[in-house]
Amino acid sequence: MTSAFADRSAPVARIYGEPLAEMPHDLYIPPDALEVFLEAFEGPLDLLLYLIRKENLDILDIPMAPLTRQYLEYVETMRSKNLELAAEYLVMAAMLMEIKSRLLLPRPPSAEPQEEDPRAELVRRLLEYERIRKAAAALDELPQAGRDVIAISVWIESTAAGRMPGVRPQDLADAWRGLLHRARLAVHHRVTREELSVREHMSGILRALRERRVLEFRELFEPQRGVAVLVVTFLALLELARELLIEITQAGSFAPIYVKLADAASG
Amino acid sequence: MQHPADTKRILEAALLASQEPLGIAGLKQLFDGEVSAETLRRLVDELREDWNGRAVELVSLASGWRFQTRPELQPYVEKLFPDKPPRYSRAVMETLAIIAYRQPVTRGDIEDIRGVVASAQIIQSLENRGWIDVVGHRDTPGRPELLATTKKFLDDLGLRSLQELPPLEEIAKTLPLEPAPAETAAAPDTGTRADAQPAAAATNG
Amino acid sequence: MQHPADTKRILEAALLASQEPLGIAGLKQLFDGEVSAETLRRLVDELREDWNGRAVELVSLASGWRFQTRPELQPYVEKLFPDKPPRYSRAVMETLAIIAYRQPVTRGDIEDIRGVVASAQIIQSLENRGWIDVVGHRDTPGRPELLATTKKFLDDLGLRSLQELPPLEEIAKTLPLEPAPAETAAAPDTGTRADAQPAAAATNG
Repeated sequence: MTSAFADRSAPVARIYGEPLAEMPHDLYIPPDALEVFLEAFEGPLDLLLYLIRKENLDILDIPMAPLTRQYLEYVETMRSKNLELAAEYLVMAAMLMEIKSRLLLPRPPSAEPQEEDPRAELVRRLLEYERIRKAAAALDELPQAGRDVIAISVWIESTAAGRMPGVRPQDLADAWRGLLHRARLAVHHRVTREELSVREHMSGILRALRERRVLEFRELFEPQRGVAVLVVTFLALLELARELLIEITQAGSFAPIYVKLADAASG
Repeated sequence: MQHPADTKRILEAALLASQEPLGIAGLKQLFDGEVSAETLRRLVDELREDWNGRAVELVSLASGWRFQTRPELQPYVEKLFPDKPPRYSRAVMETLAIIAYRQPVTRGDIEDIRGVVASAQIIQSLENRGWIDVVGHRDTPGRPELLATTKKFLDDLGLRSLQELPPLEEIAKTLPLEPAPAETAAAPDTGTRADAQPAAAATNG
Repeated sequence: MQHPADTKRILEAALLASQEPLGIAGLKQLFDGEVSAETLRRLVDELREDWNGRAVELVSLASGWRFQTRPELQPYVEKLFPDKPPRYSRAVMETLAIIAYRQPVTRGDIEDIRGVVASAQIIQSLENRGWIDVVGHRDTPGRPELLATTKKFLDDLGLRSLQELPPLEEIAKTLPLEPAPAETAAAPDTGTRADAQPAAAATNG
């Protein structure tokens, strides 16, 4: 199992597909790569930890001057390239400079002997973040239900009186989509509502013909339902005829038009 | 993990883990096609034997094999899942979808679109439920029945008309399809794989 | 149907049928409370033994017992379910780790530890997954929500309690860059390290 976290500890970033093992010493990074570089970090603490590791610095006794310089160079480069830099990076820069300046101030010999190391808060935060970062990686390695292991849930066999499976319209659409995917067929057009309506009327006409066997053309139309329905009914008739499902006959000009099932003749 | 014993254990796990019936094509895919259909059939038969008389049984369905609880244990199991609705298999859903969207259709049409033999069982069960019926016969040799959805189907799905079904991409009408898809594979989108076994799907009736 | 053998068979069927872990209360319900908790525990233990060495195992989780595929089967799981959830990003996992190890925490706490603004989206997605929820409000201005992990989080990660989380590591004072990859690989078993910080694990009671 390789974790997303492992990427982080190996190359710092990839530039044009090539792994960037560490930041170039002259800090020249092509602008596109810089963005990738930034994305490799989860924030200023992550970047600081990287710099500390890279220089093999003692986290409990961080030499503030070199660390601050490196961090600022990085931030400056980002800014000079006009890359968007999260505000947190600038806040951290200010904090680093403040710590550095406090370390430079001469301490009064006796005033406050117990005064805390100005770096203490930073160190505490770095350690806490590092701990969480590792914990996150460890959590990610645990086998996860749904991802690494599957919860068994066998089909419950229903008794004869058992409930019937529920189906939602969306399930039908999903089933259809599944067919499409499986068949790898090119998607050309959609089954529009209009087309569905035609097919619905096709079924309806067939049902009517099954009962009556032969119908007069105009019996199939319901003018009171509006023009749209008339048109759809007509299209349904044409489609049925095209698919050889019905026969439309007319004895002579202006004679009644009859519609019958195509199989009614032989059956 | 490729001793016959391991293969059998993996088969067992896959069949237990899959909600849908798994057919030969799906099972072959599990082993990258490195286990023959005969071996798989033999192992599945062994598993059916192994599970004979136990809490769940391995049953053979139109689209493959599936573990299910034994009917006589159902009253107990039902206490725990009073409202676990049973679900139709993919084969049933696809058949229903084809009838709903492309009606009126014959069994031949369904077979052409699904790429596998249409199961009489599935059509029967949909008829029994009152969701589809025969609305006529196509005037071709054999005079196959034309199937369509009923009003009850619309009622049960809470629709006023077919037009309320979700609109969809169309399946090209030029049939037959070239690749008979991995019909029995469990996951909904396994069919997107180019390496699906063409012939295997139809073999487990 | 109330021989011990039958009881065990019913137990097995119910556990195999249930996707969610079943606890003692659920199992008792199976038998209308007529089988004692001790008997149920003993039978579940027997079942775990029976399944030893198979590709599916009966595991004990925060909310009860569940059958699931063994982690070694992961490559097969991938073939069976190609659209399984992807790995979470580092940002999500760090947020989750803070909530898991430092709970209950506010979004502000998460921001303090990570050093970046906590994304509402990340919290939302963990909530949607059912892994975290709001357990109260901190009595400070704005009354921020207190977040904690759920039982489902433990269940889904195969844990019985928060104590089973990988222990937090004591951090070496120098953080060498070199051995980083190895250290990530070793992460899951850090619990065996002598230098694991004892106090850290205890803080998440």
